[in-house]
Amino acid sequence: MIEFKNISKVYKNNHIALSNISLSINKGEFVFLVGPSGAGKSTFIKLLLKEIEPTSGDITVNGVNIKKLKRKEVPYYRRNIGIVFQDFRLLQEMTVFENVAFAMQVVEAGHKDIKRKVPQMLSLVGLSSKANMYPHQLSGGEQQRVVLARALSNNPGILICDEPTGNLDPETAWGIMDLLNDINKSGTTILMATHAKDIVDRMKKRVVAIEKGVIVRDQQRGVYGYED
Amino acid sequence: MIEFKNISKVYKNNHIALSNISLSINKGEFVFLVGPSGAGKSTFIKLLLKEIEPTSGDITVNGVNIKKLKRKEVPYYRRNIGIVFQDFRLLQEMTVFENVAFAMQVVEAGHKDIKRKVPQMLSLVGLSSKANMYPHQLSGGEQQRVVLARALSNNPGILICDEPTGNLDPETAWGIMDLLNDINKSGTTILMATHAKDIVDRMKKRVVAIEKGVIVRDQQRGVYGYED
Amino acid sequence: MKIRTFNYFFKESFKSIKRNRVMSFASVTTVAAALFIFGVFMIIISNVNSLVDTVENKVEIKAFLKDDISSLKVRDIEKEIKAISGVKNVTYESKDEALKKVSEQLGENKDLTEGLEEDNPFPASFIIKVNKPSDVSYVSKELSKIQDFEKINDAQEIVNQIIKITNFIKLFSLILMIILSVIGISLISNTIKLTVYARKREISIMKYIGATDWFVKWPFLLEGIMLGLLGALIAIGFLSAGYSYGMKMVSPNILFFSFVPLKTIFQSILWQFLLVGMFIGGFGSLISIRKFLVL
Amino acid sequence: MKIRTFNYFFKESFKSIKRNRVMSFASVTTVAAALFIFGVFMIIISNVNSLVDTVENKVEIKAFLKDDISSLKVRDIEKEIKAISGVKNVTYESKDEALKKVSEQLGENKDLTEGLEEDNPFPASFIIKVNKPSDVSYVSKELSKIQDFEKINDAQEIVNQIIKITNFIKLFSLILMIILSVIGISLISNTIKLTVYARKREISIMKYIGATDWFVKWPFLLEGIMLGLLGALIAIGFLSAGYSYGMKMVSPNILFFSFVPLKTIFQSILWQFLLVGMFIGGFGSLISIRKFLVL
Ligand SMILES: Nc1ncnc2c1ncn2[C@@H]1O[C@H](COP(=O)(O)OP(=O)(O)OP(=O)(O)O)[C@@H](O)[C@H]1O
Ligand SMILES: Nc1ncnc2c1ncn2[C@@H]1O[C@H](COP(=O)(O)OP(=O)(O)OP(=O)(O)O)[C@@H](O)[C@H]1O
Ligand SMILES: [Mg+2]
Ligand SMILES: [Mg+2]
Repeated sequence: MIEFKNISKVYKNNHIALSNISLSINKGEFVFLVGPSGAGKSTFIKLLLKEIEPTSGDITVNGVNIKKLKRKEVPYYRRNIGIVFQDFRLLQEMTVFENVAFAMQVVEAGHKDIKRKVPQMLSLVGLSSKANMYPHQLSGGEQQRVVLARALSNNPGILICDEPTGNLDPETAWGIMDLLNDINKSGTTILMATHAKDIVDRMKKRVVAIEKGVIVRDQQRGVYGYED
Repeated sequence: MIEFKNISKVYKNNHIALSNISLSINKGEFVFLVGPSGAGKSTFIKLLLKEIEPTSGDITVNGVNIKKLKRKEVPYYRRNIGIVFQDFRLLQEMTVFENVAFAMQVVEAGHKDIKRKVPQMLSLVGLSSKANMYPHQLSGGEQQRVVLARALSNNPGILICDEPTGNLDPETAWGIMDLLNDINKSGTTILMATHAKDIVDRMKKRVVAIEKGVIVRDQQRGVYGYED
Repeated sequence: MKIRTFNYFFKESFKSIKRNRVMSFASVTTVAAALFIFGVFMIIISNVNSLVDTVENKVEIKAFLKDDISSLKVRDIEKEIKAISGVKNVTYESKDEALKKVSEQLGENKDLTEGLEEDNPFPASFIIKVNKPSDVSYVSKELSKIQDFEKINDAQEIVNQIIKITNFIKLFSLILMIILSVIGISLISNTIKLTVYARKREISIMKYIGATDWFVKWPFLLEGIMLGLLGALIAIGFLSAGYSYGMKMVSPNILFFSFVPLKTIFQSILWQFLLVGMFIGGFGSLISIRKFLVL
Repeated sequence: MKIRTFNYFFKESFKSIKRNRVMSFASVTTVAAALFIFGVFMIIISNVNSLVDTVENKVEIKAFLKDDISSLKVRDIEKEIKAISGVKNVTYESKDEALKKVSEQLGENKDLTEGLEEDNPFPASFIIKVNKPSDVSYVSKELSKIQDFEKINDAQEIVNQIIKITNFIKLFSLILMIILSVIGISLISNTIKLTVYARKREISIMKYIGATDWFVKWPFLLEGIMLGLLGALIAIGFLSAGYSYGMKMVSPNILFFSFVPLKTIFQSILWQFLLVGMFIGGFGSLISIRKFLVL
């Protein structure tokens, strides 16, 4: 379903973020992307989102080579991908409810759908009571959960999470992981970049380890694998 | 040195973030602030920074009741406190070097001091090679380390860290913790809010646990203490 | 596009205007100010034009008749003159009237013409008004073909002067209008650019979660149009109020000239301003947002 | 404040202008546009004033002498007139000159005055120019005390008319200037408000790491001043170029009036504009930044 073929990414300052990466992820898989800070995990995700273009190589998603997507087609491509950003990226001028509703409005969902779905999503991440608050009134962990609710609101086929539990206490983090597991079981492909050793170790999912832009390990039912 | 006396904080929407907290931290201590998401840890830190005012109670720092600080005196008070924000807060239009130098310029440090100190700080956090890059060109973990370098640049008497390892891989995180330990040994008081169980457990420092705005535990050589 | 989406856009624009109060206020003020200045010039120019018209109206050709022409012949000649293209109207001035005029012209020395009534030396004449000052030379040539005139006084020099002045005023207003339009549009597009700039994070987030370019553009477009319209309305309001007040203040002081009525001016600017405001707002939005759409 | 800190502020302002190119450009354009429009009005008004001066200069009192006054007496009277306060200059017009004038006034009917030379019916007169139109009534009263005048023609009606028109033009320019100043300042302060608004994150971070209020303000202040100065310079440049070009274009077309020379206008606006630009920029920065300083 997702196929990276000989992908390299060299940034303008000649920094090689990824070099000749090949990887394929099947529909319905749950993949952890691990590796030290600066390894290239976020770069991998940005390529998949078509936020940046690979220097060489091809990326195929659901049989479509995304290099060849026209400008007009990119939004429709992205609607199939839910994304949880490392740095939240919530709209500061909108309430929690509006932030989630916004994602649905963008894909032109119906008013009724929105009214029904948003509270569902918020209760899923345990934030029903904060629906009318603004992002700056939330704790870091609460913001991260809003982002997750937003990413899930459009039932994406692929869910990408960049460090979704980085700001969460273990308990809340496990709540989120259980949720992701459920979503994964219902058929959504999940790709999650993380540093959370215990989570990776206990989930026993596929682990792809990147170091200095190269895949150093690709293991089914793997572990975090770095000594701390 | 830091003394919270019967501090309560009720936000405008009547959310009680902290209720009747009393706590004192001595000079040179290393204190972990733990607790679930939304417990009130960041609120505690914001009060200490005089970003927000307590609803009731007094905060004394180095013998000064900070409630009574005049508007003009607040900047000088803050210069004694280094701060690592949960959401980075780097200036996007400045390079890594400039971001750190900026913190020194703000307190009117000399040109030579800046030229000497900034590279020192950057090598301390392992980012010498990224000095001329902009924040958006850095990985999440790299950004967090820049923030740490900035916080340390003015040799603050108190260092406050809100989730400083949230976006770091365990190896880098431990590097940072070793660094904080050294800084602490040289006399700097450190207050660190975190969810990183293994770090708290292994460091064996004082642990203050907050839950729903109340201190539920205050333990010398403590552990994280939440089941995950 | 679905109707509910359009509703959403409208709501969104209103919300955004409310949210970005400071910036919306700045945009509206800018549009209003530019159009107001524009309007002041339009009013000045249309009054100057009306003044020029008044002056132009006074351009006349005087054709002096030979002596001893019968009043029957006079009527024939009058018809002939009226047939010349460019002639607006023709007035006959008899010898008696001419004498009276001269004595009036002499003012305090009018005693000089006393006694001249019996042997009136002043000739009768036709006073011919033309449509445009530039018609004078043609009409005057045609008149010279009629044999009954002693002399044709077409004040060619004065006419040329008036044509030059009129052309100058028209040129000046044109240049000024062009300059003001360019300044106005650049001010407004800059303001909107700043508005968009301050919201570039919002735009980038929208793009990430799968918004199409037009989905991003529409609320800004509507917002721009609404702000432009509002600015236009404010400008019209101030102009109307200011002009009618100004006329009241000034009118009694000026004898030789009457102002273009408010209604005439209002009719011509109302739709123009609303359209220009809409256009400036919408167009300004679109060009300002373009570069932020490339993710 | 240490000098190196000030150096830092300067560098910072320059960097910030470079970094926020779009917004800096917008601010400079706004200042330049406002001052340009302002300047256009100043130029128009100073030319109108000079035109009014020209017209006012033409206001004159004509005092007709009784017949048979000796040329010795004439010289005495002239001295007497010159002594009246408000009198600018006095010209004597002899009987012969008066006749010549009338015959010129009659134009094509000048034959009428032929033969009058021997028994010239036109009186000699003094033509008296006054300093200001409003001096006319006083001077004319004083003249009437001199017994040797047959008649004093002070054209009171025309004078009043001119005074009224002049006052109207002055009032109109004043009102227009006030309106334009208000619009200009609000435009600029809005623009700077937007600049600050887009950098509120930066300001809040500065406050967190211990920056004093003035440390935050200075770079914005300097930036505002520099942008204001730059805008003023651009406006002055365009005005000078435009005015000298306009004069060249238009001068040959206008006979009765000469333009105020570029140098005169330039001298008066140069410092005014630079000061106004600086003030607007700096002041605009300070008021715009205030509310963002409260952390
Ligand atoms: N726009 C850019 N220009 C230049 N270099 C960049 C850019 N973006 C990222 N890099 C560099 O590429 C490397 C990989 O970055 P990436 O964000 O993919 O790391 P990461 O694996 O997500 O790290 P982390 O766990 O800290 O988030 C880093 O060293 C970073 O400095
Ligand atoms: N400005 C505000 N207005 C209203 N409520 C607020 C505001 N700021 C924080 N809160 C609420 O106060 C509670 C405590 O927030 P705080 O940021 O202190 O949590 P935290 O312990 O830092 O959590 P985390 O670990 O997720 O960062 C949260 O429930 C939050 O929603
Ligand atoms: Mg990353
Ligand atoms: Mg927090």
